[in-house]
Amino acid sequence: MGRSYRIPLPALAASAFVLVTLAIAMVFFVAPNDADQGFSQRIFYFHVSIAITAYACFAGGAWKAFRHLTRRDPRYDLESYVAVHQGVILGVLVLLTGSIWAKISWGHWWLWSEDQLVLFLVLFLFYCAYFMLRFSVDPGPQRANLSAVYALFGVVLIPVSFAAIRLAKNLIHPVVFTLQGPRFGGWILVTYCVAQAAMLVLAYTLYRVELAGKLLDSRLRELREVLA
Amino acid sequence: MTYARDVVALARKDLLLELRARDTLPAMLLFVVSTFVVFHFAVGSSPSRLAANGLLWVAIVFTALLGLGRAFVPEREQRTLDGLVLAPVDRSTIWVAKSIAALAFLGAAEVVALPVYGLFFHRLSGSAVAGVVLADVGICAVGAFLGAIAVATRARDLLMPLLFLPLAIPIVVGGVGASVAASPGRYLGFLVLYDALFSVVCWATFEFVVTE
Amino acid sequence: MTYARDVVALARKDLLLELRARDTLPAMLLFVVSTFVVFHFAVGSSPSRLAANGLLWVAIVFTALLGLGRAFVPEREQRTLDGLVLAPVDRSTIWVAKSIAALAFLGAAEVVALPVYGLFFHRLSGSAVAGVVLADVGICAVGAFLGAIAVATRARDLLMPLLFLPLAIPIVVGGVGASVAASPGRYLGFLVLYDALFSVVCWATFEFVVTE
Amino acid sequence: MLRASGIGKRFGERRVLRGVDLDLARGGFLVVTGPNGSGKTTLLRICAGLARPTEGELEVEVGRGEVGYLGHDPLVYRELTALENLDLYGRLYRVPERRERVGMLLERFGLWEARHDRVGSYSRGMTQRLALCRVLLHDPALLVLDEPYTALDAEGAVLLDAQLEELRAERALLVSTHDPERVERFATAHLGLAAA
Amino acid sequence: MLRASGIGKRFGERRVLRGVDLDLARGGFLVVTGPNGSGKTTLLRICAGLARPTEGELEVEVGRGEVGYLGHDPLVYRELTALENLDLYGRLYRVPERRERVGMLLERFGLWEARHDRVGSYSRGMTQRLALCRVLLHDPALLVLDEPYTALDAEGAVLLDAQLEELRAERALLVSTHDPERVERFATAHLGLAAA
Ligand code: HEM
Ligand SMILES: Nc1ncnc2c1ncn2[C@@H]1O[C@H](COP(=O)(O)OP(=O)(O)OP(=O)(O)O)[C@@H](O)[C@H]1O
Ligand SMILES: Nc1ncnc2c1ncn2[C@@H]1O[C@H](COP(=O)(O)OP(=O)(O)OP(=O)(O)O)[C@@H](O)[C@H]1O
Ligand SMILES: [Mg+2]
Ligand SMILES: [Mg+2]
Repeated sequence: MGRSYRIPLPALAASAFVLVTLAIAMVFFVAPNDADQGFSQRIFYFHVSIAITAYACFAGGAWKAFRHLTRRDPRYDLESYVAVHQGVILGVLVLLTGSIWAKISWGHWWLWSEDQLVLFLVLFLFYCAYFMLRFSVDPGPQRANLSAVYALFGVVLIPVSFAAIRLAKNLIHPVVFTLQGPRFGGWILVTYCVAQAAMLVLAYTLYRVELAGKLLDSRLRELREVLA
Repeated sequence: MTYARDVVALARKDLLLELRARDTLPAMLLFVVSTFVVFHFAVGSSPSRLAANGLLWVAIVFTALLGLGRAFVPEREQRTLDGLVLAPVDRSTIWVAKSIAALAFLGAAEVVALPVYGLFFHRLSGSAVAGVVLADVGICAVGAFLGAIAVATRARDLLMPLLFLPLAIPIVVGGVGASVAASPGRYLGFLVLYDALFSVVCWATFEFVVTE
Repeated sequence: MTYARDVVALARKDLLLELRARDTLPAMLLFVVSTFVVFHFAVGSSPSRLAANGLLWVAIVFTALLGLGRAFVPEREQRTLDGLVLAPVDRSTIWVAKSIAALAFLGAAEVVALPVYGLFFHRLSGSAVAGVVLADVGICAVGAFLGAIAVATRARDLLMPLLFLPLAIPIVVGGVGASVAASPGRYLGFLVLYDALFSVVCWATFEFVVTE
Repeated sequence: MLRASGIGKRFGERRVLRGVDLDLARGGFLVVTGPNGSGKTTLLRICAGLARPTEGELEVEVGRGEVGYLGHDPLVYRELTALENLDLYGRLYRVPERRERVGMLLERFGLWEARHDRVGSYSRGMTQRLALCRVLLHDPALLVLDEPYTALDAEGAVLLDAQLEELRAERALLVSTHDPERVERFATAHLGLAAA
Repeated sequence: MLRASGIGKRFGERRVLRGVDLDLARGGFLVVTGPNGSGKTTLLRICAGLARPTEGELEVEVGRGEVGYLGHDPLVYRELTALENLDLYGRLYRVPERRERVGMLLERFGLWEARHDRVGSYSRGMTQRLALCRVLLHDPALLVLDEPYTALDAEGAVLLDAQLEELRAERALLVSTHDPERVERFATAHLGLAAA
């Protein structure tokens, strides 16, 4: 079942470590201070890259869910679950970093008037419901199917929610990636790219670690059963 | 054609069941009416147009939710889902039929509720009504699907709102827009898109909800 | 004393059934937050004090209906009401226990919801909270009674839909009054009266609901 | 213990039982037979106090807490475990040594290993065994058993035989069945109901 | 018609079936026996396509519409009448001469008089008869019957015997039971499951 093109875990862990160190170094020593937000703006590099990584996790979870539905292999169910799990953890971090930043630059921990923020909260709630769903079904093929289907709904909901927000059009939340391309350049962009890469690799590493642990668990269980 | 005939057979059964047991519609009616009474009492007869409209959408979403949570209860109580799943029909017909039945109940509740709303608050524009109709379709399509999911879990009724509400937010945004915006066209278009998109997803994946 | 012990045994069972899902409390929290998010998208971020109050009551009524709708579901699905009726306990304990369980469910939701409400909208006055508590008692007492009627098949067809509306609306009106009126005393008094009256009626007649 | 005369029951227009007489004393074992839909369950529910006859007199000499009724439905909660179900009934019936008795019955009917499983995951025979535990839990003086052998395997049937053997001397039993041979050796009286 | 090799099923941690092989051809009649909780129902649900084995291969040669499954639950709606239930299934299975066939089956199983009654008011045996009607309605090629004699009176059992006699030549049957003698004369093969 093991797929040979997988990057070995130690190499992955090493590159994650290097990238994260590099990103932290660049955020604090290379990136320039923001003109009107000062030092605190540096949280941006984490905030945004974590948010994008969270979306990547949700998308990955949905992709694995799709594979599960076409192949009906419990392994994909596990992978999908682990990916969504990572996404939710990162989602908490987005809410936290965003709140800290909001407190510093707007003076409030949370603004209901920001549909963009509320939208993220909605998606976060959606994936919390995913967990509730999983926990209230006995393990087995049915649980795998229900989770997979709901994870698929997630990737449809994300763009639909974005469209809804664009419609409602109430955007003080900074929009960096506009149709005209990124609004910033130079070291900011480079630092951001490194931070983003670091987050993605770190998340993938953690995903692989958790997966390996879970697989080990189920192998042990099988082994115990064979022995019994 | 046989697809349509299967859907009709199943939807007929759902309507018959409600006619016999009368579980769903009374609860929905009670809720809508008390929502309006509460609001009428709380804010008097002339709340801002915006607030009143928002209330209408809250009422619609939660009324639907109340009904949708019970959509698959007969199948669960008598475990007849097995019987339907065994039949040589496309499994998605089960979802289509449930959505239609749910739409019928929600429609019935709204036939009462919308005039009452007009009476208590203010008349609804044509585009608002169009928004309600389009929203109903999306709500019932997604809701019936999630009802099938929720009923297979241990937490059931408790889970249903959690599964449903995040997915209902775009509908609320579109519906509110359609009823208050100056140019409702965009919002109605958005609702059509929502309905189409989620109906396709539900239709394509329902099979997995009811089979192992 | 044995009466109290029987009630405890039965209520324990109802709570166990409730908690079988394990994560009831986090689910409540999610539910409450989801509800507020829907409100946010429906009425905007800063509704008037009165409108916010109205929304609170809409949420309470919805949660109560949700909880009460499921109150007798286990008894109905597994027809275990027969088992309880056969036991040598005063039959009214069944109603008392169900009311308590429903109250616990609703109370748990409110323990989460009221502070969150205070956080998002504005603080609730003491009399508003008193109104909520008194309304809860009435809603659960009457709701559990009507739920039992719905399960005991004979009366099912007509009574339920007919009774529920007229019985529930006064509580809601009283509760809303207690939270928005200038002098809430009258409303609170009304709620106390309502609770007392209907509790006595339910307590005295429950036996006839569950036995032939 | 139980005396009925001229009992009749109708559901709306439909008359299900007509003029049934029975007399069951301590040590009695009355077997009720009859084709499907002849009213066995209806009669047993009346005797157990779950339904009321529309005609005739019924006299039950024992209190509500001393009747044990096994019906077609197991009367247990599917979402609870066997232990939780029996514990609930033990409390309601104020069974002395409740926990010990629950353990003893679970063991006797072969459910001890499964005591912490949701009843909803039980097989049909296991559910029937649990229902039997529920009936015997409070050591009732009058047992009303509606087709008690249903769903039991050979071993379970032998277990039930042993139970009935043990009970019949000191209790009164009212048992319906489609297989009267099975309980022939216990029976002290027969009642055959005619098709409606 | 039906071929299975090395079938296993587990529910979470609990393993219920292990390495079950079976081979059932047209004209075959396989009797499955085993104590309560040994996995008969689980196996039959897998063969009927209601559950998926966690291990092993299953090959069913007939389409979904040609399988008839009788489970522990009757799979009919309690709030509908017998007629409405059978009519629904008749439509879903696209039974030719649906109304006539429904009438014929109701009459054959002695439910004609009760056809307009809510199934919820039926006696247990009548519900089982209705479930049998449901299974036979579309004249399936593969019949999977889980304890089909349950709740039937003597006359009902004879009716079912006659049905099985009639069916076995041209169909394949998979029948679980706790009373293998009853179906001994039809059986072409046996499968005994061991207690879990
Ligand atoms: C609790 C509060 C916040 C939450 C939940 C939040 C959430 C998010 C999310 C999910 C994204 C990525 C999705 C996207 O590209 O739109 C994002 C991007 C971003 N956030 Fe926040 N945010 C919060 C507060 C803030 C604050 C206070 C600021 C700055 C004043 C900020 C600045 C940005 C920027 C610049 C981006 C990149 C925008 C883009 O790529 O379009 N955020 N935020
Ligand atoms: N609640 C009810 N409403 C209407 N009719 C009923 C009701 N309960 C039972 N009946 C009818 O009463 C008759 C007798 O039912 P009962 O369950 O007593 O039969 P039974 O002898 O136990 O049959 P079985 O052997 O099938 O269990 C049946 O015709 C049934 O339809
Ligand atoms: N959904 C489930 N979850 C967990 N365990 C289950 C589930 N379904 C069945 N089991 C377990 O599988 C075992 C076999 O059950 P099954 O119903 O197949 O037995 P059976 O042979 O049909 O017994 P019976 O003769 O009592 O009908 C039982 O121990 C049961 O507890
Ligand atoms: Mg009977
Ligand atoms: Mg079985």
